[in-house]
Amino acid sequence: MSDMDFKAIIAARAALELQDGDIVNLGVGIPTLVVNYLPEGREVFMHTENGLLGVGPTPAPDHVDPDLINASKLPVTQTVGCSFFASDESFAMIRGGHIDVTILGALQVDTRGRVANWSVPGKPILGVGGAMDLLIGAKRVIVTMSHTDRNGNPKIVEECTLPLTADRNVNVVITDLAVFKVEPQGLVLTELLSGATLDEVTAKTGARFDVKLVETTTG
Amino acid sequence: MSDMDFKAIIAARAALELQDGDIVNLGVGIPTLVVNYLPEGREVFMHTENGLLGVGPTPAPDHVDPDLINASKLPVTQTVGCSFFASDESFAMIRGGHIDVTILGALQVDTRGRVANWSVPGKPILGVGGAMDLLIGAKRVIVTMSHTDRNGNPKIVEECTLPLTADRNVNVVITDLAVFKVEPQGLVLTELLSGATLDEVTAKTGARFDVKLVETTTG
Amino acid sequence: MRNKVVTKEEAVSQIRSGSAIMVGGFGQVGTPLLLIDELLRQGQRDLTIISNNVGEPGRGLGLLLEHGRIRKAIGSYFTSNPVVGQHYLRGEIEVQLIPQGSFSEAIRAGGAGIGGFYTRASAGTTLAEGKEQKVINGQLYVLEYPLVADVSLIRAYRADTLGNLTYRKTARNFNPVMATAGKLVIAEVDEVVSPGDLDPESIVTPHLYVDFVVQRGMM
Amino acid sequence: MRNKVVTKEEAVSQIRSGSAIMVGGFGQVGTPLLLIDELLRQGQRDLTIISNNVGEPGRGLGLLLEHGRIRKAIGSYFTSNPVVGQHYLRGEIEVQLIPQGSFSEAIRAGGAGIGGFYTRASAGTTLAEGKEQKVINGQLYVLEYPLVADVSLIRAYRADTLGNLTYRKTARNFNPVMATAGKLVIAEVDEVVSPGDLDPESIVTPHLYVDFVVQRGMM
Repeated sequence: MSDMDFKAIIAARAALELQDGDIVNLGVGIPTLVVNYLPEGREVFMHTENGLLGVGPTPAPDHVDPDLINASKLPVTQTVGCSFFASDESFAMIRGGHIDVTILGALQVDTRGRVANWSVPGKPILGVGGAMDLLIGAKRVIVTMSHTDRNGNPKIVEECTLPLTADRNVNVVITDLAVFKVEPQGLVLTELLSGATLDEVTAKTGARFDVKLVETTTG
Repeated sequence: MSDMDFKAIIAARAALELQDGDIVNLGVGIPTLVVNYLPEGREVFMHTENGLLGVGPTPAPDHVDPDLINASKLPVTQTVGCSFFASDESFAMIRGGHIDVTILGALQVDTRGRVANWSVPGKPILGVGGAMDLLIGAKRVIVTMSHTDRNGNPKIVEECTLPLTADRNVNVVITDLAVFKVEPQGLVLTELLSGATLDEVTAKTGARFDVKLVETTTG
Repeated sequence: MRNKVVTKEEAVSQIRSGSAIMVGGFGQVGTPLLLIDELLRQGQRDLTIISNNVGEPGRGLGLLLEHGRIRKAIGSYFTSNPVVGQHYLRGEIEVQLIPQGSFSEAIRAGGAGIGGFYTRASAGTTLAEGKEQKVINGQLYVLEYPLVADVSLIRAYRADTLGNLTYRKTARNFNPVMATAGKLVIAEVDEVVSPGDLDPESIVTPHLYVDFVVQRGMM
Repeated sequence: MRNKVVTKEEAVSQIRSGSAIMVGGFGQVGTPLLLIDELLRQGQRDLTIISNNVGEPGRGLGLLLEHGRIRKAIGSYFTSNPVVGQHYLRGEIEVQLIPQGSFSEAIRAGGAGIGGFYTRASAGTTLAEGKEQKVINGQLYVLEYPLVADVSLIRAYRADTLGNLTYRKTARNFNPVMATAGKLVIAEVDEVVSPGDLDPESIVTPHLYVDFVVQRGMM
């Protein structure tokens, strides 16, 4: 499976989590691809923490406005009915619970559904960005990530070895192999993606999880 | 001396405290009269806590805009270069030290220059408004009030019997009889107004004060 | 595209007895009088009203008070309606008084996910009694907690059908900040326009804060 | 009428070595590049920079960094400029990292006279170590203190000669809030207009926050 394939699978599945009318904040990486997989007719409103509600698709190269970027610092467009605001107001929206869903990448997820995604081992900590605010503020948090790291090691682990981003658990974890819902008791495997088997997912997951498989919707 | 006269004397003297370019917030009562006595050519910007920087004079009755009032809930106009903002932003300006001068009325002033102006004895406390925020936030606070109450009792007292509005002292106290600057050691009488004598002011003042008279500029 | 415009009957029917309701306006300027009248008509009672003032005798929130619908009022200046004092002295209404700047900031905190904030306003005064105080950089601060509501009734000028809002002059006052702090937000507006008709740079309340829009002058 | 428009040389000459300087912008969007270049030219050093990012290699604040002018950086995301990491590892720059929402809120607090505020962001994480934490309504919050600066360098779109400002699209970001928290505020703008030319309902930064306006493209 190519790198693009696995990202597409994750993004397509994540798109199904978005409900009509949702206010959505997308993190860097795979999350930015989610907009490409929205079901026909589903209207969601994209928020970016640098101050825009109503982020539109990537512009053609000759239509780039240098003053119009998303939180990944990539050029975007604005939708009809959008609004601009300052960073402090944007984070007031985030912390205040006005964002319905945020989709974020992660380096590790623990058995309780808590994530580590801001600090890389062995490197000085020089960036945190808005991840901590999004994690504590968004009504629902969806994590999208590859099931294992580039060395094949599980990213879903009993306890994160990297520092946690928040003490709050996320709601859904979507990888190229599986979907986990986070219930009060911890991770629950609900779907297998990409033709993965339960044995394969179990082997590649470093944390306990319950299994309550429902019908797979993609992959 | 008529009621109007004494108010005019106080307002005229208070107007001299305003410097060119000052951002000024005027409280209810005598302070609202200060604008009528600004020296020719002195440009000040009037702020009102209900959300306008650039309050203009009272409109003619047939030019009243029902959506345009000051903090005393009286109709006003807007000046060229004004801006509107919400109450939380307006008080951010006040608390944050962005108002150069506020002119407020008071019920009592103590020997250290602290004021009581929000709670009337024997009545339930049902209003505080923005006085506490203005007192702690404005760079300079000027108090304008009659020298004595309607029974002839001093309003400048050793210790306020009414609850204080803030633990901060004000900068200048202007009455119909005198001007006091508030120095670290306490009240300093700097001017006599309305032809008052030092003996008269001493008799009508209930607090210790130093005397460093300068040339009287009005009255 | 979603359309948040509904009738006043429909919007107000979402409010239950016993609710905490924020109501915008300074005096009667920027007060959602249509929504208040409908609330009076529908009969919800046992309300906690969070509003700077409680209307005037026979008008706005004053009507709700006179009909015994208000159990508690939280705000900064109730003195302007003498009926509040009468009800208070008869023990028919509970009153919580906060300096106007702390009041608007507490509402902002409620909408912005701030757990509490320190302000100099009221520090060292009787109004701060029973509140946590803290010395920061040698100055005394009071800890104020956020205000939130079940419902916010606000008054705006223009809305688009998505729920983006603009305001008019000093009718803005507490409305934008209250729009951030209610679980359900109903905006009474003069005019409804299409998405795109409001300048994205000039929208004061982005649509994510607003649940229903009620147009004045519509049946 | 007062006119705050000056040359970049005049404005930047007010800045002393050793100053704490807030600099607007997210990435390079909304960054006052002209003012930064002039600061580089004039040679002020030993600066504390309060900015979300520290530019890019060879551009914006990155230039100041490479020339050894920055002693300390306070912000949320320095990872985008690898030069920050090099200087940090060589001990040439001190770094203080804050979640982006807490960063923008701390600046707002600085401008709004708030002594400190509680946020859930970073609570229970390693980034909160050494900070005061408090349980409010059963949830863990971190106490963050305000950020203020000697100077704020901001980038706006239009200014009038009084200093009222508007912004353009996502170039707004941290600029309006930083305009509230600097003792001296210098705005770099595309266009200067007369008072009254900006809609009073759409002014984002009222003139009381602004000391100098520098127009791009002027000598």
